[in-house]
Order: sequence, then C-alpha cells, then structure tokens
Amino acid sequence: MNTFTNLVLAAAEEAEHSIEYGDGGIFAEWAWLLVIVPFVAFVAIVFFGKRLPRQGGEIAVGAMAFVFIYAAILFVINTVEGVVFEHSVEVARIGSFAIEWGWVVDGLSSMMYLVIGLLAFLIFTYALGYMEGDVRPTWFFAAFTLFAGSMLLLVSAPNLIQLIVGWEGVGLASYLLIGHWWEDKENSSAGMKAFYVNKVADIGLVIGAFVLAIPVGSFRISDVLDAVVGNSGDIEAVAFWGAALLFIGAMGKSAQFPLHVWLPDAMAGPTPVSALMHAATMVTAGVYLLGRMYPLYAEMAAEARVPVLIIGTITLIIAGLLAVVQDDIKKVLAYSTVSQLGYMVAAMGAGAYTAGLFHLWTHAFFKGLLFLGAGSVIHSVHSNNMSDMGGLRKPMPVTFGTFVAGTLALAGIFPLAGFFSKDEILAAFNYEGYTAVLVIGVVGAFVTAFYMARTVFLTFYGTYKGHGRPHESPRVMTMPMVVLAGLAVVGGWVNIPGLYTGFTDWVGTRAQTFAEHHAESFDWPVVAIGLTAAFLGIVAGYFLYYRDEETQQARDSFRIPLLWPLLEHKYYLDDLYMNGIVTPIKGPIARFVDWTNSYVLDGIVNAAGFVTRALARFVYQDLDQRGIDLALNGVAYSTDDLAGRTRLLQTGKVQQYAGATVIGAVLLVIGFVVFG
Amino acid sequence: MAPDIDYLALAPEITLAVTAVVVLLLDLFLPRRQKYWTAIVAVLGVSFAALPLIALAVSDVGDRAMLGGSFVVDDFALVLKGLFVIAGYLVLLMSVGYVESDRYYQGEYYFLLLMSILGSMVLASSRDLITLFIAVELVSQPMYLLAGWRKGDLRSNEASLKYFLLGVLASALLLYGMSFVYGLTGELTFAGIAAEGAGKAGEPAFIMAILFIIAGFGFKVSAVPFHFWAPDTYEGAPTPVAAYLSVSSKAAGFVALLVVLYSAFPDASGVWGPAVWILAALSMTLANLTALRQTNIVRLLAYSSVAQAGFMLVPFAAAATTDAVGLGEAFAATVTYIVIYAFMNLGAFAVVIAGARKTGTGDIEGWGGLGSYAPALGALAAVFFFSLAGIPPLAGWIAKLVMFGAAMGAGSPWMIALAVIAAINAVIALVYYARVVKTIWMDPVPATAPEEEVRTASVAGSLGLAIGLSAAVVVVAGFFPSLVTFFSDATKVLAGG
Amino acid sequence: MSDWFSEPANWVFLVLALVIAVSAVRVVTSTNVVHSALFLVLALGATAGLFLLLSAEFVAWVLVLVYIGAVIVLFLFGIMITRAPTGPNVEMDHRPRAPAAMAAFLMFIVTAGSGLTAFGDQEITRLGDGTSTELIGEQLLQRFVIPFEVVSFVLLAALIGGITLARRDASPAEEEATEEEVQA
Amino acid sequence: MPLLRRRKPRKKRCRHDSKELEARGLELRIPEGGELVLLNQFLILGALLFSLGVYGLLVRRNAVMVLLSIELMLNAVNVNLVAFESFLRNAGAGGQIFAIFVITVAAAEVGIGLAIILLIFRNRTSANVDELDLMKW
Repeated sequence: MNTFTNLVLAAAEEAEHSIEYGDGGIFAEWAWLLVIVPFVAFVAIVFFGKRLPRQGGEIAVGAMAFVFIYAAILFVINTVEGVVFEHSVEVARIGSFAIEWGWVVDGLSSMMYLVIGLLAFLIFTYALGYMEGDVRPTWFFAAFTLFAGSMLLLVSAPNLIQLIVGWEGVGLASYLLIGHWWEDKENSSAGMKAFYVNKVADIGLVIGAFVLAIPVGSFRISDVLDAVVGNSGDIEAVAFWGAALLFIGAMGKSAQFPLHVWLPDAMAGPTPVSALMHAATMVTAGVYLLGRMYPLYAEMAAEARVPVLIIGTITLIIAGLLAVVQDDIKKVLAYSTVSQLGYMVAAMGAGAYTAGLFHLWTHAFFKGLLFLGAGSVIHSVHSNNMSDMGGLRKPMPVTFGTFVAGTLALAGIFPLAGFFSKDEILAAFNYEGYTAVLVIGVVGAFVTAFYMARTVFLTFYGTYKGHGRPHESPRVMTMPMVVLAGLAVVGGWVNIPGLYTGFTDWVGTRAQTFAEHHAESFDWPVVAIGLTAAFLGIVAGYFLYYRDEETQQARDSFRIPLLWPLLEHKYYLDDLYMNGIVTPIKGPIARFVDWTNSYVLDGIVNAAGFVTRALARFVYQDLDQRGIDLALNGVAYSTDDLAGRTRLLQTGKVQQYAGATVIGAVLLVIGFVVFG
Repeated sequence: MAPDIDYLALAPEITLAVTAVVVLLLDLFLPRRQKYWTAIVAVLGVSFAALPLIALAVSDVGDRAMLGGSFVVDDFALVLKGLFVIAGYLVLLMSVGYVESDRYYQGEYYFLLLMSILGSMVLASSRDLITLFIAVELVSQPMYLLAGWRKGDLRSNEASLKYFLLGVLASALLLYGMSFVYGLTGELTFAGIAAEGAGKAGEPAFIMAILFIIAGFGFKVSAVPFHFWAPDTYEGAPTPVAAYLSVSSKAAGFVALLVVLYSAFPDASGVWGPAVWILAALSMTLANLTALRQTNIVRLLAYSSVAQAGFMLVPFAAAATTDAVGLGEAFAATVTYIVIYAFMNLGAFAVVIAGARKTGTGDIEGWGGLGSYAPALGALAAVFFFSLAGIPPLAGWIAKLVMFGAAMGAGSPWMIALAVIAAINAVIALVYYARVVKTIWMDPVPATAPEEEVRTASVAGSLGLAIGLSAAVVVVAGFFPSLVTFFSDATKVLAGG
Repeated sequence: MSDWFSEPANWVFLVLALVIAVSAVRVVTSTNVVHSALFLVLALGATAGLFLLLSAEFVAWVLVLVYIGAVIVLFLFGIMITRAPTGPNVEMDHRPRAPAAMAAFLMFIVTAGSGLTAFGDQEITRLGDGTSTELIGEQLLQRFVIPFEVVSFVLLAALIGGITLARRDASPAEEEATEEEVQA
Repeated sequence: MPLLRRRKPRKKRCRHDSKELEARGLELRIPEGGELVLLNQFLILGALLFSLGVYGLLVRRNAVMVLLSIELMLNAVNVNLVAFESFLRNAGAGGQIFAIFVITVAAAEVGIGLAIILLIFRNRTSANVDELDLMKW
C-alpha cells in the first residue's frame, strides 16, 4: 500500500482525461497553436530579440501573422460547417476540482480569434514603423506579444480558471505596456492604476467563478452552462450572484462606470498599445465574458441583466459626454471606447447577445483604425493635443481619408460598419421596450457623431497650430490603416437584417442553446431616429468647429487640464477656473446669444451642441474628475491613512508586544467562553 | 528492554544530527581560512538527509509508527520533511556568501541552523505533546541565538532579544494550554487526546487550552496579534536567518498547528475554526495595510509574510464549517500554500540578499533602476514578488486559488466573507509588491547608489543557485501545479481525507 | 470547609502555597534584582516541597538540582556581569503599571476560571501513590526516548550558541595569532 | 519516598463511582478513598504564578527581571503538570516526565536569554528592555 506510487499512477491517468465533442477537423484540434505560438514568440523575443535587425519586432509580427491566418482558416471552416470543438487536458487537481488547460473552437471564439489575429497583425505591423528608434523596442514587442497571447489564452479558455489566468495575464501585460515609457513617472503610475483597478474588479471574477463552479463541481464553462441550460444541480440558487459577480469582473476590464477611470490614463502607453487594447483585446474581454457566459444571463440569471443594462447605459452616455471636452486626441478616442463598450454591455443587458458581439466586431475595426490614425497624427506633429494640430488634411491625405472613414463608421452613418451594429443595439432596446435606454442610446449616438466631427475638424481642418512640418507616415503605418478603413466600411455587411445574417449564425454556433431576444428585421423608425441623431451630431460639429479657423479657435479655446490633478494640484485648479469655467462662459455663451438672434434654425442645431458640451463639461469636471476620481482616490487615501495608523501599533517596545500577545490570547478565550 | 526504534524511519533525523555534530567538530580543527568546509559539510549533510526520505517514500511499508504512536512517519510527515530539507538546503546556500563576508562564527552558525532543521524534521513526525513541544523548542532556540548573530549590530541584538522574550512567552502559553489538555484528557498522544476529548469541546477549560495552544503556535506562524516580533526581528537578524524564520520556522509552526488541530482536536473544530478565522482576517488586513507604508525591503517582506500567514490560515477556518471531504481539502490547501510560499518567499529573500549587496541598502528607494544594471536579478525579483502577489501563471497564484477554493467550498456565509476579505487583501498586497517591482524597473538609479563595479559585481554562486532553484519551482509549479498538489494531496492522511 | 482543614496535607499545602505566592509576588515587585532572584529560589524551593506533597519526588529533586543548583547561580552571574543595579531601584518598573496589572488579572481570571469550571471540587484521591523514579526512568528511555534525545540537542545548541554569542570577540588579528600559536 | 503517606480509607468522601470514571476513560485509577486534597487548589496556585509571571513580564524594565518572571510562568506549568499527574495517576507518568522536560527546556532558555542579555549589555551598557526600540513601524 504505497500511497505515493498509487498517487503517481492516478495522476498520470487523470492527466489523460479530456473531453471533446463537435466536429473539429485537424484545424480545430490543433487550435492550441493559436495560444502557444504567441507565447513561444514572447520567449523568443525575450531571449533573442535584441540580436535581430528589428529588435524582435519581426518575430512578433510573424507570430501575429500566423495567428491571423490560422484564425481566418478556423473562421472560414466555422462559417461553412459550424464547428463546436472543445478539448481539455488536466493539469492538476485541487480538491475535487480539476485544473485544466484547453481550447475552444466555436463560433464565438473563432470570431474573437479572427478579430484579435487581424487587428494584432495589422497593429503590430504598424508598430514596426511607430516604434522605430524607441528606447527599448525588444521589451515592447515582448510585452505586446505577451498581451496578445494572454488575450488568446482568455478567449480560448474552456474553463473559468484558464479564463482568469488569461485575464490576469492581459492585466499584467497592459501594466507593462501602459508604463512602457516609464522614464516619465506619470506613465508608470498610469500603468499601476490600470493594474489596480482591474485587480479590484477581478475579485468579482474570481469569487464569481467559485460561486458558479462549486455547485456544479467543475470549472468547465460548458459544464456550468449545461447545468444552467439543463436546470440541473444547485446552480439556480447561486445563478444571480455568480452572474452579478462575473459582471463586476467584466466591468473592470471593459471599463464600465465607475471602474472606467483607468482607461483614459492608460493612454499614456504608446499608441499601438492603445489601438490593440481598445480595439481587439483587453476591453473586449469583459464583453466576451458576458457573451461566453450568456446562456447564464439569458434565462436563469435574467435579473442580473438589469444591473448590466443600467451600468452599460450610464457608461455609454457619461463617457460619450466626456469625449466632447477632451483636447488630447487619444483621450477623445479613449472615452469614445468606454462609451461604445457601454453600448455593447447595455446590449448584453438588454438580452441582445448578437447585437453586443456585433458591435464588438465592427468597433474593433473602426476604433483600431481611429487609434492608428491618431497615432499617425501624433507621430507626425509630436503632440497629443488637438490644439497643436489643425489643417492636417493636406499633408497627411491617407491618414485623413482613413480617419474620416473610421469617423463615419463610428458615428453610424449608412452603410458603414457602425451603422449596422449600432442600429441593431438600438433596435434591441426598442424591441425589449426599454424606452428610456433607447432615448439615451439615441442621444449617445448624437454625442458620438458630435465629438467625432469635432475631432476631425479640429485635427484636419483649419490651420496648423503646432510646430515643425507635419508629414505623412511611412507606408508600414499607412497600409494597416487602409486595410482597416476598408473593413470599417464593409465590416457591417455581414449582418444585415433581412438580407444576410451570417454573423448571427456564427456567434450562435456554440454548445449551449439559449433564447435570444432579437429583432429579426430592420426597425425602421429606430433606423431613422438613429441616423438623424448621427447626422445632427455631425452637422452640429460642423457648425461649431468647421466654419472658419477663427471661430474654431475661439470656440475651442478652453484647454482641458491633463488628467492628473494629484500631481499638478494647484495648476489644475487654476486652470480649471480660468479655462474650464470663466472663458467658456464669457466667450461662447455670449456668442450663443448672438447666434440665436441671427440664425434661428442654425441656432437650434448649435444649441444642441452647446447643451451637449455644457453637460459634458459638467460630467467631466464635476462628476468624473471630482466625483468618481475623488471617490476612488478616497478609497486609496483612506487605505493609505489606515496603513499609517496600523503601522503605529508596532511601537518597537517588546513588552507592549508581549502585552498584546497576552491580551490577544485572553480575549480570545473570554470571547469564546462567553459568546461561543 | 531496548525501545522499539525503526531506524530507517529515523534515518533523516540521524543524518542531520550526525552532520551537525561533524560540523561542530570540524569547526574546532579547521584553521580560520578553511572554515568554509563547514558550509560544504552542512550542505552535503542536508542533501544526504533527503536520501532516506526518498527511500521511505518509495518503500512498500506504509505508515511507520513507533513509541506508542508518538512518532509517526506517514506521507504527511514525509512531504513536510522533504519541504524542510529543501528549504534548509536553500537557506544554507543563501547563507554561504553572507556568512563568509563578515565576522560570523561559521561553524557554530551552520551547527545551529542544522539543529533547527533537525527540530522541524522531528516536528513533522511528532504525534504527542512532549515530542511536539521539544521539537518546537529545538526549532526556535537556535533561532533566538542566530537572530543576534551579527553581534556588533545593535539591531541584531535587539532582534534577538525581542524574538527570544516573545518566543518564551509563547512557549509558556503553549505549555499552559498543553498542561490543561493533559489534565482534561489524561493523554499525551494526539490519538488519545482525540479519543478522550471528543465530548469536551464545549468545556471552558478545553477551549482555553486549545486557544492557548493556538496562541503559542500563532507566535511561530506570526499571526496577528502574535506577530509583533516578526518585523523587528526580520529587519535586525541576518537576512538568511530572516529567510529561515519566515519560511522554515513559519512552516514548522503551521505543521504543528495542522497536526495538533486536525489530529488532536478534530471534534473541537467549532472552537479552533472561528478562532483561526479571526486570526486569519486580522493577519491579512493588518499586515497588508501596514506593509503599504514600509520603506525597508526586509520589513516589507516581514509584513508580507505575516499577511501570507493569514492567507494560509484561511483554509483552517474553513475546516470548522465543512464535512469530512472539505476537511481534507482545507488541509491540503494549507499544505499547498505552505509549500509554494516556501519557495517564493525564500526566492524573494535570496533576491533581497543579492540586491542589498548590489545596491548597498535595504531601503526600497535605493533599489531604483536595479533592473537596468542587473536585469536578470530584476526579472527574478519580479517573478518572486508577482508570485507572492498571486499573479498567474506563477505558483503563488495556484496557492491563492487553492486557498479560495477551500474557503468558497465550505460554503458558509462566514467563509465567503473571509474569502472576500482575502480577495480584497490580495489587491492591497498587489499594491506594495508591484511597487517594489516598479521601483526596480521603472525608477531611475538614485544618486546614492554605489559605484559601477559594486553594482555589476556578479552574485555569489551559491546564492545564485538558491535563486535559480526557487525561481524554477515558482515558474514550473505555476504551469504544472500538480507538482505541488500531488504532494499536498498525499498529506491528507492526517486529516483522515 | 472544616473537612478541608481536617486534612493535614492541606495544612502543608497552605503553608507552601503561601510561601510560593508571597515570594512570587516579591519576585515581580522587589526593587532589588538580587532579592528578586533569591525570592525566585524560595518560590521554587517551596514548589519542590509541593511536588513532594504530591509524591513526585523525582521532579522535586530535579527542580531543586536544576533550578536552585544551576539556573539561579546562572542568574546571579548574569546579574553581576550585567551590573544590574543590585541595590533598591525605584526605576525598576514601567509606569503606569495598571495596564500590566489588568492583563495579569484577566489572565488569572481565565486560567483559574478554567480550572474551577473543569474540575470543581474533584479531589486528588491517590496523593500518596507516588510514581516511582524507576517508572519515570523507564518511560524516559522507552516511550520518550526521542524527545529525550532531542532535548539533549536543545541543550547542546543553547550551550554552543550561548557561548558564541556571549563571549567577547577577539579582533581578527588576535585570532590569527592564537591560531598560529596553536598550530606551532 | 512520599512525604506523606496516608492509608486511612475514607470511603464516604469519595465522590466518584467507578462507572463515571470509566466513562472518563481513566480505568487505571482505583478509587481508594478521597483525601479532600482538591485538584483545584493546585491549579489556582498555578494560575496565580502564571499571572504574576505575566505581570512581571509586562512591567519589569530590566531584562534579567523579565527573565525571572518568565521562569515563574514556566514553573506554574510544572505545578499544573505534576498536580494533574497525581490527579490522574495513570501508569505512564506523563505529567511528571513532561514537567522534567519543561524544566530542562527552561534551563536552556535561561542560558540563551542570559547570553543575549549579556551581548546587549556589552553593546549598550544597559539591560533595560524598554530602551530597545531601534526598530519600529
């Protein structure tokens, strides 16, 4: 009876254990390569990158090219025959739970693989140009590859443990990447902030995973969802809490209000990082998690969708307003990302699984494009601030053209990608009867169009306000933008209600069936309202920011202070008073009175713009910067303060320690005897 | 009548004892310049002690009990003895360069360290109160002395006295509790106590006895409010000694707690479960908060180790509210955590020893830019600190996962509350661990840093080996947790699982 | 109660307990270190008497030999070497003493209370049946042989370590010199 | 040789019948007459010694005095152990052996403690424990 030998045998036996179902084919069976290749590339870059001519960038791009091609093949196979494949290998047993590593190939994951592979490939290529001459390109490409690999690990996870590992890996890599230019202290602080905020949210994810796994007896997502669909086990009792806790995790990664604060700061990283992080990886993880676990939210934990819907709706409007007042072009896009994530999450909350994922899909293209465009502009003018740009239309024609395509797609102009996905979300709100949400969604669409128009006009029209001579970026950077611009145009055509709904079929190809709330055809009134809102937004932006350079400057003369009030406390307040409150009231409002007198119709459009901006200013300055940042900082401060106090317990006097020991022991006894 | 002794079962202990005596004798005859031989003999002796362990593990005889069941070699004892041997080996490796560099009494140093390791080995097999107590004393007493080994340093003196006084107080509490256990049950062996004490869980005297025993071992594992010695002693003691205290000595305390609570008081889990709940919650919260404000790296690690003790106690608390299966799992969870913690914390201390030599300071601020002139060391520091913070895929994450699993698996509201406390604390802990990594990698080299040749001097070979071995375990066990869980599963025998 | 006093063993107990209690109080209150140490001798001596009353002769004599014979001498040496103030010293205690007294009082409540609740008025019925020294010796070398061996290592470690720690360091040069002498 | 040997049986004071004792698992104990020496009188003395030791530990400034107080605490444990042993009188003599081990360990502790105190005294010319607070917070 040698227990050790027995245990070895048992362990070896169990490691073989795995499950497989669905028709995979060789490509699905070998899909683990998708995860392994980036990690191998990561190791290769760490050890050999420095010796290569491009400092390891070529390995990274090569790995991503592989991922892209493989994902494309999987995607095609999936569109043709609908693969559902899952394979798990046991790594260890912890208690009665198996810790497994595996991979899933189904509609949802192959859609994500494709998005990640495509975007990562294009953005990595772009980064080859963007990061040329950087202080530590090897480090950058290593962390970047790790980032993509972690995201693929997350997406390929057939169990919650692996999902958490990937999830944490993405968080760690983002910390490295955001703080990439760490010589500037603000950057490393921003990296830490992202790391912490995400970690806070991860508490929800980890505990939620356990809450769901314990009654089922398995961390495997398919087991949990089978139990949900089959209504078996004790899962019903914990479904709501599990779903709600998982959503807390999703809120962190997908930057939902009020955990969105890390995202604007995360713009401190190099622009390709922002592009990848906000288009295809990291922020989509939360939405992906909701999608992956959707069968849980569909019926059993339907009440948990209420907070999802509410948080998503709040996020979409608040972040949209925030984008209006940013001067930093990347921050506009950052808040825009938060806002669009709000749409996706709200769609999930409203029960529109496909719509949420569809927006994720289209958003990846146009937001990736916009970030690359912004990066191209920044690369050229060496400033993030739109007040240093202007008139770039002529020196940077490719950037301009693609950026406009991305803007129109994001604004939801027919027939670009964003139109279809946003319309589907709005239609879902209407279909479900969430009128208030629909109204907010439409206002959000207006705001989206407005801030994007503002960005385009401030950046590419008017006269150049910066230093030096702006120039078009090299081809290695513009080519990815052109490709993405094409996708931003056509990306939405895969799901046209009544015409071709391939996307719905793809993401619906998965092991568990569930009821989805979905409008089958165009909801024409909503289409009309949504389009009108978008057009009005653009028109308002045009009137406020296009007409001539003088007004453009006057109307945008206020500078929004940078986001780190802690570090520049005094400066921040002065700036806030002068530029944030005094100037806008003196200038634009006086003019506003003038306008209403001269052009009434014109004035109405302008009024909408001004109301938006005033509201945005309120939201930005009072709510976001003061309220939420203060609340979060308050938590941090009080923790720190508490730390200062607890420290004082350690007086250095050994007899006080002895007293604490004695009192501790005695009080324990008294407590247990009296209350136990 | 000769006592009935199974010499194979005792072989690891005998090997160590002989080694210790040889080291002591060797020290007498070696000239000053050749004292390093004592280190070689000590390292070899500890390595040899592993051989009988392996022989015992693969032998076909099952549990070996002797002397009326007061000394048992079962899978639990074997696994933990293995851990003590490996941890002792690593600490010896860490000590070599450190002890040579200053006026330390090398022979005596290694002798005392070996004595303490011997004590922990005996501890793992102890199944009665007397053997357990003596083993605990053999673990601690050499450490009281070694903490003051830097004789000329006032801090080291102070560390030694604080550790000693509080240690003796803890011993007194422990003994008082043990005397009552003996008086109430009339038994000294754990099996006898478990049988006799079955109906006594509610008696105030029994509660007092159990809680005093917990307090006594709570000192060894440095759980709040019995932790106060830890930061001061770690800071003042020679760093390898601090490493030993934070790993082997702490693990010994946990082993003692596991053995006593699970095998002597299985029916009183309603008493010790909640008590441990309180200690766990206090340890995690207080230590993590205090760690936020630390500027000295060793002190930071001291608070971190207190907090980690809190995490390790979490599964204990779960034992009170769970069934037999859950009991076994809680048990295995603690052992898993201890094993993983041992490697990551030893690694962190080894990195601190190497880093302190390069930067010439223990202040975290002085470590700025370490990653730029010692990238390998910086990377390994990141590995260990992130592992302590529980970032996947490093082993520390598995430890946290197992801990959460045990807590959540128990399912009671109290345990879920404790799991939430643990999760929040894991975030707080990340702040200070990540801060160290950030300082190492992202801060500029401070003006006070020593000159180039000190900074780029290579790390002593034995220390490098210690760091490398720990890092290998931390990384590999992260990917293949069964390397650890396999062993901790084997230890469930003690919990009857 | 009168029954209790009718028992002669209890009279002996009472006297010894009184001696122990008073000397213990003096140990912790005396302002003179030497007095404290001597009161500890008294307390331990009376404890040895108590052990004899409980017919635990071996333990009693071990206590006398080890403590009074060795440990206290060590203490007195310690007091002398550290030149602790041997005369009355009012600064011997911390002020205020109340928290310490409170902690000690709580400790007394807990420790005495557990005894009272657990054993009530149970009696030691076999006071005279001493455990023979032979049995103790046998047990020590049979069942408790491992702790017996281990405790020898505890003592050895304490001895070696204590000497190393307490002895005055010679300077390295001196050490070299002595070593050369030895080798020569 | 026991100090007091009383063999006069006083059966009426015996409060335990053998059944109850068996239930307590103390079958080795043969009731042969109570002597009205209570277990608790020893335990309370032990508690008193222990608490006085705690008081001294917390209140004394001189390290040697602190060590003396600790000896009181350990002695309290010995009183308990020996009293329990005569109360139980089971064949193993466990309590007395435990007490012998405690005495031995205490002796080792005194040696270590005095060595440390000596070391500190040599470096600071004071053995007051409350002056040792180089390390705190």
